[in-house]
Amino acid sequence: MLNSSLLSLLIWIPIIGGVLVLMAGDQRPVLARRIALLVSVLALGFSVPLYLDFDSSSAAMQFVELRPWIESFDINYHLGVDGFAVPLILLTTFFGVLVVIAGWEVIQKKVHQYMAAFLIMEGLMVGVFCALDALLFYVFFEAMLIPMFLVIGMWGGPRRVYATIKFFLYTFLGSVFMLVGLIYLYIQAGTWDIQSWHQLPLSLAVQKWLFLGFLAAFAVKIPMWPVHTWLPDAHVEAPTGGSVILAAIMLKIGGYGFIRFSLPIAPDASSALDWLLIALSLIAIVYIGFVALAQQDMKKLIAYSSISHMGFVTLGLFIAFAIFRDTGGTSGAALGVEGAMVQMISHGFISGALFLCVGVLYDRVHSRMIKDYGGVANTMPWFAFFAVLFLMANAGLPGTSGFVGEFMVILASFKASFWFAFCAGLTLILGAAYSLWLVKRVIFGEVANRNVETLSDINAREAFVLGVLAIAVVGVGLWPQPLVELMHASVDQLLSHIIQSKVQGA
Amino acid sequence: MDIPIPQTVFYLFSFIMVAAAIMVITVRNPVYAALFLVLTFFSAAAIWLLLEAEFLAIVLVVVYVGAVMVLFLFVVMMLDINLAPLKEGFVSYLPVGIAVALLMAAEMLVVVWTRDRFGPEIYPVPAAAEAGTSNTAALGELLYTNFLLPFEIAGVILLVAIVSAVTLTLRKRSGVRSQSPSHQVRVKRDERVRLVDIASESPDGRSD
Amino acid sequence: MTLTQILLLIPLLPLAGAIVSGLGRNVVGRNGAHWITIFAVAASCGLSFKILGWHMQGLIGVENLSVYTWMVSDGIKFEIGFLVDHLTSLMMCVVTFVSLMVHIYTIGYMQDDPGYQRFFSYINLFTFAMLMLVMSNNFLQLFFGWEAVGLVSYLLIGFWFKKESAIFANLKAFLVNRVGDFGFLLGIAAVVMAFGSLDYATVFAAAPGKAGDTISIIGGMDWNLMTVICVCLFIGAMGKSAQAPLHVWLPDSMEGPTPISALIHAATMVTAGIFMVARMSPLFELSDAALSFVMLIGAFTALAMGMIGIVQNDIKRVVAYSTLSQLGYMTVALGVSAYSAAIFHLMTHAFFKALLFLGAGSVIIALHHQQDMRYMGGLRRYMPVTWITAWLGTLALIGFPFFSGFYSKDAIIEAVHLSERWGSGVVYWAVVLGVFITALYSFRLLYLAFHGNERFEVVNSDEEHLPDGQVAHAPVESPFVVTMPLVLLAIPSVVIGWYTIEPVLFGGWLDDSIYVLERNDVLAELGHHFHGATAMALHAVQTIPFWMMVAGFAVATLVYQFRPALADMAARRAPGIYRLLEHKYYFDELYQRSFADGSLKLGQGLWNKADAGLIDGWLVNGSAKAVNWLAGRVRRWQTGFLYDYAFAMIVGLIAILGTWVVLR
Amino acid sequence: MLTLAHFLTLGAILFSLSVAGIFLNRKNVIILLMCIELMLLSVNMNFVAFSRFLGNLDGQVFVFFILTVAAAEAAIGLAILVVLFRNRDTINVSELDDLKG
Repeated sequence: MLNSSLLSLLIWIPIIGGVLVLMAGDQRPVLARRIALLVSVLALGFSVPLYLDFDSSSAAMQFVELRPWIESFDINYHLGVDGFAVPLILLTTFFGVLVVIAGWEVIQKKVHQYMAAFLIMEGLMVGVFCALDALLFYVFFEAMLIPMFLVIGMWGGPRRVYATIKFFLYTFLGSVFMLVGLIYLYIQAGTWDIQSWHQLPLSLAVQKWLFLGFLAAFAVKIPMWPVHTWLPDAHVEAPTGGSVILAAIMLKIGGYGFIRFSLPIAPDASSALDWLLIALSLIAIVYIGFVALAQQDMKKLIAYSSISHMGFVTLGLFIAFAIFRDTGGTSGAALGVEGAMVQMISHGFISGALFLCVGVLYDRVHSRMIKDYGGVANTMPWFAFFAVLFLMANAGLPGTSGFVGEFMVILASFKASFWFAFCAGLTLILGAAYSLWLVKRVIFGEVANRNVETLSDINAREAFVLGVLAIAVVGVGLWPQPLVELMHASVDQLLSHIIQSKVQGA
Repeated sequence: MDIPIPQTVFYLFSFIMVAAAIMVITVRNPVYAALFLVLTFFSAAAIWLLLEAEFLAIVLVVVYVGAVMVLFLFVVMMLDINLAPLKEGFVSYLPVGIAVALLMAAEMLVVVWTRDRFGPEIYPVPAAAEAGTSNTAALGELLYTNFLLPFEIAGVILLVAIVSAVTLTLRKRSGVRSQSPSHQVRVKRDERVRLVDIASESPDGRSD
Repeated sequence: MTLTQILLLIPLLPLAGAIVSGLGRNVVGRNGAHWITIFAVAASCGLSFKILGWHMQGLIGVENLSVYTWMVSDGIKFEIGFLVDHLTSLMMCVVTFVSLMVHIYTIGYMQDDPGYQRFFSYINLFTFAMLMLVMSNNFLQLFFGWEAVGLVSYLLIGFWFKKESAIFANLKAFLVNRVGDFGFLLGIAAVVMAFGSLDYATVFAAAPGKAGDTISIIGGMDWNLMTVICVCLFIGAMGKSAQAPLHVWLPDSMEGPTPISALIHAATMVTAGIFMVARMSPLFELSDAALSFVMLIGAFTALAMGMIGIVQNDIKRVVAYSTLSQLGYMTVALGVSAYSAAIFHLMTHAFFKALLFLGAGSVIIALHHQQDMRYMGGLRRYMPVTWITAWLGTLALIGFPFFSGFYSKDAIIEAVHLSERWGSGVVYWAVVLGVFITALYSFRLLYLAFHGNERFEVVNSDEEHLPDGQVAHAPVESPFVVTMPLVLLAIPSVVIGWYTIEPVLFGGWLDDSIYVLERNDVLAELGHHFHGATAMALHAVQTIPFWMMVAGFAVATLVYQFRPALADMAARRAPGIYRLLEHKYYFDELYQRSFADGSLKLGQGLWNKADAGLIDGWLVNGSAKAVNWLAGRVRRWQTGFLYDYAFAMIVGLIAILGTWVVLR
Repeated sequence: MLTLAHFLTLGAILFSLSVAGIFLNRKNVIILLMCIELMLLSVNMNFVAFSRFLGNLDGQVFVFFILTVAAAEAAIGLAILVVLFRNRDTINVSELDDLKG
């Protein structure tokens, strides 16, 4: 009974909870916070059976719910999860709790609206990950933008209007192209069911157009070079919680979209255009690595490093095709795809944690500029401990989750070409350079100014949030098996699907 | 020679209608224009009778001529409009107006008359309705069955129109004294009576 | 306890110590911290010796144990586990023993430091990481240990994080190491590609079958797979073991506290590269090209870095360049397939170089953190224990017969002499000349620090920061916790070579870990001439290296003991060479300008020009501007007059109708 | 014989006349409103004619609704006109350009 509507619960508990929080009103911030915490913990609690009861040996969709929604257009309320969605949903509910705690006393203005926006966003994001009906997916995909738009626009920094509009237009423009593709597929297939689309034979030319349409949406979301410039601006202006959700979960939707749509629907086009994606990924990894080095603003630096790290996700996904061509088999390709998934989860933890760290400093000093800091370790030793840990994870230190995904993707890309691995491996140097240079300038050194001198170390609430994330980062780094195990079957199924051409039947 | 009555009626009223319409758009005074419009509607009603739309013909006369056009006249007469500037440029627009109208009419007539789109072969002239059939009853039956919901909505639209017309034209005059019963009822004791402390006077006339 | 549990305890005890003393530093206090960590290291040292003992008694053989499955992906099983053979147990003992000595020494060295607990936590953590590295049975765990020691090294070099030079040095160390790790990771990726496994045993077993395989890297050109793998792996070793041109971080790392210079930057971590190559001998043996490359790099490092040591004035930096040079020797040994000799030298070097560093540290404490040798001199009167142990360490370093360094270095030089590898002729002369240089800088250090006149002034003041050349109090011998490790390290520095050369080099002790092709086996050939350690030492008098060493000693004595002016004169006579050496061949300047500043400029350029300029300015904001401009044009049609709108509507209507009429 | 085309022609002429009226009286809102009424009438004419010739009463129902909406429109339009005149003292369209871009 519970499992048959578990996904709906995961979607609607936060959304309804968000509405409840909204009803608490502006005058009762404490109540709003408590309800928000309760709701997010409840959602996290419901995601536990999702993990426990998920059968990782099967690649089939599980916890499926299917109800008609708009019958005249065959649109269904169709939910289900596989090995790709489950880790991302767990990540979402996990961060749902963390952002509520992270914004506990930091947000003083319109608390109920802030908390409600995050809860509703959480529900919508879970919806994106479990929608099996393309239009349902699209609705969640777009609806998600609204709370984020409000969060940046209302609690953001001084240039928030520019940032929100850029964020919105960029992502919206991309997804409009996707919508065209979705409608085309509906007309061709006569259904909105994503899984039926996977089986739909299409000619190469059509596949290419569809692929480019999806690419427009997901490349912006992930984001890939050169459509990445919204991300640094959005991060810089967003409040801490907004940055955390944006980096930890929203970017993953792009990667998830590639897995759910681009690869299985247009495998031949993916194969034909993989050079483009691999090239863009490598550019992202190397070029953005250099750009991150030049940043003066901590949030921008982390935002750029996110772009660079997300390059590994796309590289891991599309390296599979190069491996097929070179070796004729799937050996090594699974490493790349699973590496991409691990990288997504790990990047969620790490970038979320890093934005929280910047938030901790920002709450105290109200500056994100690197030059305003220096010698923070003198006054905030515990903070320094966490910050160095997360930045080391960002630099891909083995034993932290940041290493696992990069390692897998580099191993896989070596299968395809020495030079792919070479370029991807450069992140080892660049990532360390920008992360540790940041450590040097912010954490280490003499106390730089009065602000730093009067800093107080993190309080119990901040320590809890960072501590939980630290455990996650180190845990995945030391034992990624439980995470990787979840997706074996789904990855194998995806690979055996995309290695076959869909052109013949068209 | 047998005079075909329908044709005669049709051409007669068509002529009146077109002539009246021309007058509507050309006369200077809006009052005349409104009156010519009334004439146009009358003629149209006559032609609709020819088309066996008796109910609508009557409605047209009652609603339009009786209500809407009167409303027009009221407004025209109520407003003290300086007509001179409104007719400026009438002559200069005339050629363009005629050209556009002719072009449009030509296009529509081409559509109507070419390729026999609406000829009697495709749309044969229907037989006259049997005696005793009621157009009104038939229409009513349709309206209250198939078109019940739209009919309700039409009612709502009219209601909204009434409300909006009233609210638009309603105005608060300043400086007019009036009673507000609700306000009077809600008054509280403290607002009605004001207690003022006044120092008591001592017998010698000095306050302490 | 099963063997696995014992083996698990060995690295996990220091890890637990690190966590307790680091995260609970306010709970355990200063004494608690050093007791906990020293107990942890002592216990794992005891267990390590126990394992070594079992190996010597033959109770256990090559133990390959899996602890847990880290991950399974794509059919490749990534496991964490231990491979315990003779090489491992030897390394475990060296690591834990030196670490224990350094722990004890630290009590004295760091006693006034506010970061006392943190320091103990770090060195305990380091011990854990290093043990994970040497005990690993697979490439993944090796890489974990590899990076983890790099992390701790980073933290320890920057231990005094308020010092600008320290945090510059630790950043530099980490980044240069990362360049090496980059190669290492590519090597590991190549191994996975070729063998589909990261397990040593699997890979080594399959390696001979892949000896002839090729890989295409630059269009059409086929490279020998083994050469690519080995060169990539060796690039990792170059970073960690500070081989030129990736050596630049090691001298700067002397910014860290002296105990870690001894532990990490002399005895253990920097030898990880040597250990790794020795461990990978089944792969390296398959590629002559890679071995030649290793040998040449090692020879260049051994000679060139030693020469820099001659002109340095900072006592720790002299020892650091000496370390570089000695690491070069070890690398040369690897290059000529004398892996056992490399490991042997690694072991002896660990003891005597740790001793020298700790001795230097003792001097530095005595002079209140004065490290410049120009302000030392005559210290032998004040600190006899340090002086004597420093002499013993120096004699071991220069390879004086019967001392440990003699056996290991002489074995390397002879192995090079016998080798037939391409380039070994040149390398032989380089390493022989290296002996002269080693003796020269080592005795220079001894003379400048302990002999001659005092070049400092005792002012008896309480000032914190005195100008160079003044000390607040007369130097005194360091406390017992400092001198005890010196003595304990001096003993193996002297005797261990004589005692162990036979089993390690010629007795087949390492045969279960190291694989040498018959045609490359120079040590076996050397073994034919070996008639016992004593005979070897006596025979030395007839060899070139011995006389090179004597020459170095003579020159040093002449210049630094009797005619100090000669040194200045030499510097004036050859200003070019002097400046080249003083600037360390301009490596730092080159790297700073090209890589550090270059990438920063590149980053700024890409950001400002490409990202902000082209993408954001041109494409994103440009399209916004275009829309704005277009709207500015179009808005003029929006006159606001009703009749214009009506006109537009009607024209549109006519147009649509007209189109329909024309088309139908 | 009166065919459908006759009625459609009448509607077309009426429509064209009202278009011309909009052109000629572009400044007088009242006459503009009247022209719109004329236009609706011409459309209604077509509806009624089609209804008759197709033998389907739906067309007449539609006319019924159009009449309703037209009445509402006229009422609101005139109300707006009154307010406009009250506020601006004119109904001259050429003075009303607040929508100018």
